[in-house]
Amino acid sequence: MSVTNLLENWSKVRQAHPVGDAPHAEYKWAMAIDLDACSGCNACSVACYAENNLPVVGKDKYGHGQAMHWMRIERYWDEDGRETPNQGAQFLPMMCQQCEAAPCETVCPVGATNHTADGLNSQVYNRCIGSRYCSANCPYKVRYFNWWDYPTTDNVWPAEMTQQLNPDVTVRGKGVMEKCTFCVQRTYAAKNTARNEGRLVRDGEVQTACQQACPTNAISFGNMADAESKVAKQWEKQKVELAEEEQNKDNQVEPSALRGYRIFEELRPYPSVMYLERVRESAV
Amino acid sequence: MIENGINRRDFLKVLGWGGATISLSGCGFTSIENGKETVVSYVEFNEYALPGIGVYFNSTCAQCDAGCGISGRVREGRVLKLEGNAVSSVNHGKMCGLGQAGVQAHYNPDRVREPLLRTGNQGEAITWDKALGLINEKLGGVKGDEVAFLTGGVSGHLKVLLKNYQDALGSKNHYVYEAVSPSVVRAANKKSYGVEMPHLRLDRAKVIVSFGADFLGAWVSPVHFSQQYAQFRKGTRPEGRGVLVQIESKMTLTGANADRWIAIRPGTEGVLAMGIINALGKAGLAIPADVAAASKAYTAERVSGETDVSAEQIDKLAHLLKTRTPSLVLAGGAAEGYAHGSQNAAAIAMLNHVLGNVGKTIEAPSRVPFPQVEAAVGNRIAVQALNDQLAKDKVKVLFVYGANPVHTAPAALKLKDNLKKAAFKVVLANYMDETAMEADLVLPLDSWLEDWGTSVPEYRAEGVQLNITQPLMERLHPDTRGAGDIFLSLLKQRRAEEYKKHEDFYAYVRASVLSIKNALGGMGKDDDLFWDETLSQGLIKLPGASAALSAKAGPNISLPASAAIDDAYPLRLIPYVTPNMRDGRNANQPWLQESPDPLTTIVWDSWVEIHPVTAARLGVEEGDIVEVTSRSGTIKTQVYVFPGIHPDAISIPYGYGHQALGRYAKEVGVNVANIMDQITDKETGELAFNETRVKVSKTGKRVIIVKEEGPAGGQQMGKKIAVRKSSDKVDLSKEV
Amino acid sequence: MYCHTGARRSTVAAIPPLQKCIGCHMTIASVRETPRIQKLFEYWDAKKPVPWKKVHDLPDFVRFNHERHIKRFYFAQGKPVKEVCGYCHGDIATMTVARRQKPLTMGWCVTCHQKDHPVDAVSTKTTHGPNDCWQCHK
Amino acid sequence: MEKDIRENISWAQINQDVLKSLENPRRMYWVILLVAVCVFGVGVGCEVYQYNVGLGVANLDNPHVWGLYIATFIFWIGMSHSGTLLSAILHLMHADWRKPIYRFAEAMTTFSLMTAGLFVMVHLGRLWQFYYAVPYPNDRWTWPNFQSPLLWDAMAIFTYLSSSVIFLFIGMIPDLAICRDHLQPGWRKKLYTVLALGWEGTDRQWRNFRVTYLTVACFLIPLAVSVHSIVASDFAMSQQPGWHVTSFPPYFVAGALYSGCAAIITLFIILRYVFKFEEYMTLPILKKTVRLTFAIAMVWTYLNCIEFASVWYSHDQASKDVLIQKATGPYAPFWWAMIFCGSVVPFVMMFKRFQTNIPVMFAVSILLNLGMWLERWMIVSPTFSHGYYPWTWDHDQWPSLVQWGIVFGSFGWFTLLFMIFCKVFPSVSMYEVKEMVYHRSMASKHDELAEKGAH
Repeated sequence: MSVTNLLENWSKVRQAHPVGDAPHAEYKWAMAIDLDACSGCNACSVACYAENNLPVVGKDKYGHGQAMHWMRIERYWDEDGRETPNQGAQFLPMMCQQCEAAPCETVCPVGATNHTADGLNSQVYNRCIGSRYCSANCPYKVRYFNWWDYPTTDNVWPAEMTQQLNPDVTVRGKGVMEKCTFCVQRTYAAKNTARNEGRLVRDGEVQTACQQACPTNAISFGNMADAESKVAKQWEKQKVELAEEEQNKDNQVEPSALRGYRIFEELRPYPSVMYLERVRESAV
Repeated sequence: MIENGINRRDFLKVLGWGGATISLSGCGFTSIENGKETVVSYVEFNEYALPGIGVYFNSTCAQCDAGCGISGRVREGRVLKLEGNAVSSVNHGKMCGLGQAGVQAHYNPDRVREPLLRTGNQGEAITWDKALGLINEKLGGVKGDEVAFLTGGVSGHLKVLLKNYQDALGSKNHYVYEAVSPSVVRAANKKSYGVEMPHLRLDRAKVIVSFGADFLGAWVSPVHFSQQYAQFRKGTRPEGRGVLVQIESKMTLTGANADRWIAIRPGTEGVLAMGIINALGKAGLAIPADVAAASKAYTAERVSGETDVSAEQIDKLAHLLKTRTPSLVLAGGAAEGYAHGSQNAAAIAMLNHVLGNVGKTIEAPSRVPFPQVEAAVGNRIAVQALNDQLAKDKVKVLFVYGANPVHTAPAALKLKDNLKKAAFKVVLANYMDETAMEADLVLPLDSWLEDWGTSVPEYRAEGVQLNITQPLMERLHPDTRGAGDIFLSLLKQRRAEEYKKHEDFYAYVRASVLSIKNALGGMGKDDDLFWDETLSQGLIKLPGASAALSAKAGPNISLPASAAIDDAYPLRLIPYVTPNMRDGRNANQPWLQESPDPLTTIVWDSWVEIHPVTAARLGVEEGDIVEVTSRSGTIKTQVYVFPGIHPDAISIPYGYGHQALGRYAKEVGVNVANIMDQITDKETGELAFNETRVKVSKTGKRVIIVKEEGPAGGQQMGKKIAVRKSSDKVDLSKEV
Repeated sequence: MYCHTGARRSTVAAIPPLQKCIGCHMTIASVRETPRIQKLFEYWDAKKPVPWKKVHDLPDFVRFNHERHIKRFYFAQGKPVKEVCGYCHGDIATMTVARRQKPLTMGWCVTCHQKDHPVDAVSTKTTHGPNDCWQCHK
Repeated sequence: MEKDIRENISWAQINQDVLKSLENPRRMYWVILLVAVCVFGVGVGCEVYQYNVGLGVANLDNPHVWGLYIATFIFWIGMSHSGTLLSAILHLMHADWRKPIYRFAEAMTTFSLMTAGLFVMVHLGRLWQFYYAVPYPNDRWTWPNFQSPLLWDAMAIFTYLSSSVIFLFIGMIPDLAICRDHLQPGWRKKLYTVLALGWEGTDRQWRNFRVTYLTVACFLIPLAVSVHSIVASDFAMSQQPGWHVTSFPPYFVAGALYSGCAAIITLFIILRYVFKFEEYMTLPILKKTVRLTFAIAMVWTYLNCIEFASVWYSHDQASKDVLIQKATGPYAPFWWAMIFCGSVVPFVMMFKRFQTNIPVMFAVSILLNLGMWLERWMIVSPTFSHGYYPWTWDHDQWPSLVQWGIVFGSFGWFTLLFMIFCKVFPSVSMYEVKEMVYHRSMASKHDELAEKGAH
């Protein structure tokens, strides 16, 4: 019955923007995170727990590396052998980079993770059979697997706690993979309202939970397809090209005075998150 | 958009738990089953709620006392998530993790659900009438000054009501207790600026030198300061990117974000401040003669000897401060927590005067037009005073609200025992916390997402604002009540006539706000309209003239010579107030337990931070369980070897180690208050947080620390992950 | 659409408040005394919400957006309500007790999302529903 | 050199000996069977527990998401190759010494494939949704992702399994006929009657039989190679350091043949004893097998070096780190154990005196298998605990007892199937042994004639 469907839609399922032939039509969600503003306060992470029904796994399971934080704050020290860290620490919020050519997508045996038309890396919980190949192939290790049955046997949301669960986000049972979605439920709602008014989503109209919480506005999120959006401007100003695996500015003789970079660009996943290098005063 | 409380309560009617309970079956079944699940609908019309669409209501966060405005997403009558209220001048729509976890205070499974009366060791559930009657009866024949009130920081109309009730009882003993309040700095500020809490302009400063003020983490109003900090860091602002220098013995979150973090020997902050003044003088900055005289003794050699900060570092600092003005110098917890804390703070304040920051980056706060609603700020001396009274058997009836001294006050006070001397203890509580466990009568409170109220934050961000607290959802448990309602009904026992016109606290608040409508800028507005606007805003901005700063620098500063090494207890204990736990009142919110401490990335436990050098000397490694012993006691916890601390000091996070409170907090970590010595600041009599001296000994046990950081630690292993540039190699001017 | 006002404004059509049911049934004498309606009034008198059985129930990881479909087929293409709603819900009007007439399975949804529909009544432009998983899976 | 087999065994004798194995093996047989059942029981218990509670009980974590299951899966796939090697490849090469032992080797292929298949299931987080991975027209209009090596895997294994079953069956037909004719009436006789497909041994039947057998054999060889290359591509096609190695497919195939042959030696020795096959599974044949194994061992060692070298001289620092960590990190003991068992132990097989020394060879073959199992583990785990992203390098996750239990149980399952097979079907191919004897006798006769002619 549907072999035709398969053949027709294969390209749709397996599109890899922008390296593939399919360009972004209306939306391309992307982020820019300013590490100089980020204070590592963890507000984004907690906000994510609140928005996306993330389970609290408790001490033992956390110790076993089974924590489910879609957004994790990493803390790095200088590695130049100074005896006290007199330049402070270095914080980095890491979540799914929504790669354009995502290593996780191609390997999923059931196609539970795909590329959406607006450039997100979708994860369909009910399609997932838990082979965990996606996580195995993710360079950033930002995919989190439900090792236990958190909602039921683990009773992560006892008594009234269930009432806090966000109805727009599925509560994941055991055995499925999950990860940051760029708060797809929010973009979905925003696109819905926009369509009612026969327009595209305006810049700043939709915020991800982490972005909305961030006390230092370190995170900006928006539609790259809209050249006027803040994110698009930031990427443009920082001379970071979404479709490049090596940025032009990095090939210059003298090092670039711009701060924008993407993590593991050289592996060619074409991540949709640009980080801005942290700055440290040279005068003190 | 909202008519009045009565309708609102209806409106808040929860539309079927359906959504949540069903979604628990999240993944797995794919079939479509007829009539397996049920759905309920509102009984009566309400034009506001449209199932499937979230509505936002504004209120005020009560997770800490900063008073951020929140905007809660309500769907099908359930509050799902809190966002910042963009209108609020405190947080401008932003929020911290602590605030985010507020919903878990509301939905917490361990809340007290009905009034409990102590019978033996059990709490027996009783009705409200019985409970209130009992209080009335116990108060009979008790003199006014035998009744005492211990509360956390209170403000707004609750404070008014409380005051009236105290008057009605003829009690003068209102102890306002905040375990982690910056009370010494308040006093010092009062002296040198004429106000306790000046309005700080981090966003205007070119350089911020902070003596252990963790303004990004847990100090005064973190979300507000974080936003100013974001401005301060912007290369595009006229002053250019600001420089942050953090001087402290234990690295705080703010320290971790500093351009230069300076590890100073504990307690010598004042000395360094004087040293910098001296250096500034040498660098050719005009300094008032008396100040110059006072600072003359603090030569680079002496200072660097005492403080452990290199001479050229001091010069660099002086040079920076001299060349880049305006700057801002802050005195925080680390500086004030000593027997000579006031002196430290004064010295630091003097630095501001010398640099001429007063009036530039240190502004006068606006005055609150209605002093009766102004925040009654807490301090630590309160609990000491109360403790003395209790010890002297001066207290017969004790009311406790919004404070948990049994957990937060140093065990050295023996407060727990002294409490037993009070005949009748009433505790208004959300959880059965340590203090509630001692109570004779426990009155269950509404969560702050169910309650009415007003408040005025102590730190006035931009002008004064009267924050409104309003229910975002109908009561979870029918038998809880708001603190306001309780005190109102208690007042009615005394002054029935005066208060019978107020049906409940909501009515009281509404009436009192409307009574000053004109002063609140509601001139000529219809009452209901004005009230609805107020509610939908979630706050009222008050017109307030700003107080005056008295710019006088008191040069008479007596800093002790650096304390002699104590051989029995060689190390300094620095209790660390973490951004998540603060004084530990929110410890039962699992999100906070599971969100790692930013610096150590440890979860679900407390730890002791030890500098690698010290650790090597003691022969301990990460994960060793050690005994930390002070003159007041001993606790056991796990070692985390941490470079961001002065070798003379160790640090243990505050607010852990609950013995009650609930399933997520009980027995998690250890309570550092158990070993804090009761040493106080000489001037203010405040508990000196960092004075405790300790020794560390191995127990031989070792655990694997549960933390976010992996075995690679803070290493990037040569990978380009978190990258840093030096400011002279980057061009920030053109950024978006 | 008089009862399920959510349908055109929200993802969920929503069960009307009991008050609304009563509003009409007060006046419909013919069925006023039938046991079911009696029950309705019992709930109303007790001011208790009715635990309606979900007849058209999708799995919880699926999002069906009523608003979009109504907006398109009713408002844009001007199809009759009977048809627009009926396509998934069958001819409710003829049922005393609602029954599920359509399978409401994924395959069934997809059959439509494969088809080309005219965008609105006037234009000749056609397009079919989105094929992207996240349109329906959440 | 001494003979692979006596030329003067009478054909009746052969029938009798082999058929005896269906009747009364030594007591040891039952012991083994019992042990196997118990071990398998343990595995089943663990799996039931894991199925109900969730994969967490295996003590895997993020990002260390794969563990012993995948490793053991590869191990069993590897095992399956030797059967094909002996029956198909050597068949085409007319190496007739294989004749007495290829039957059980084939059986081994089939059963180890079945075991491997189980691990694919055990590994899944949501076993109950397994059918999502099966490409069949369904009402959801969805298909599996044909880009995923994991899917190729599933398909390859299934094809290989089905064809090797066919191969095994076809090869047995004449023997089944013999059983049919020689056994007393009973359920077995019925079974053989059905399976023998009315084999009469007519010329025509023999001709068709030969052709079919040859065809399937030819079909099977590329299949065997492809299967393990595809398993290899699970890793080689991924992006992870330590996996993304071009030489993996041949490396895996070599490893497969290696572990397969080792396993054959083990089983050879067991069967020889249990079913009293001393006459047929003779020491010279063992010697040949051992030599073959030694050759493959060397090939594997070579490919191992190739892999290290290609990593070492590549510019991929991450892969280098993984290699270094294998040799020095928490996995070092196992890694060196693998090197020892895989590349050092086989040198024992160089010495004539050991080549036919049953106890020694038994021990050696066990060690080789252990080494090969470790190899698979060392391919899977270290990459996870030392991947691209340092922050997520995990504390080396020691597999939980559940994980070990299931691995353990799989051996029980395999032995169970295998032992039952050997009891129900002739585990030595009678007709081929007869051919062998016949050819050998002809040959010797021919020599005599030649001598005569000289005079």
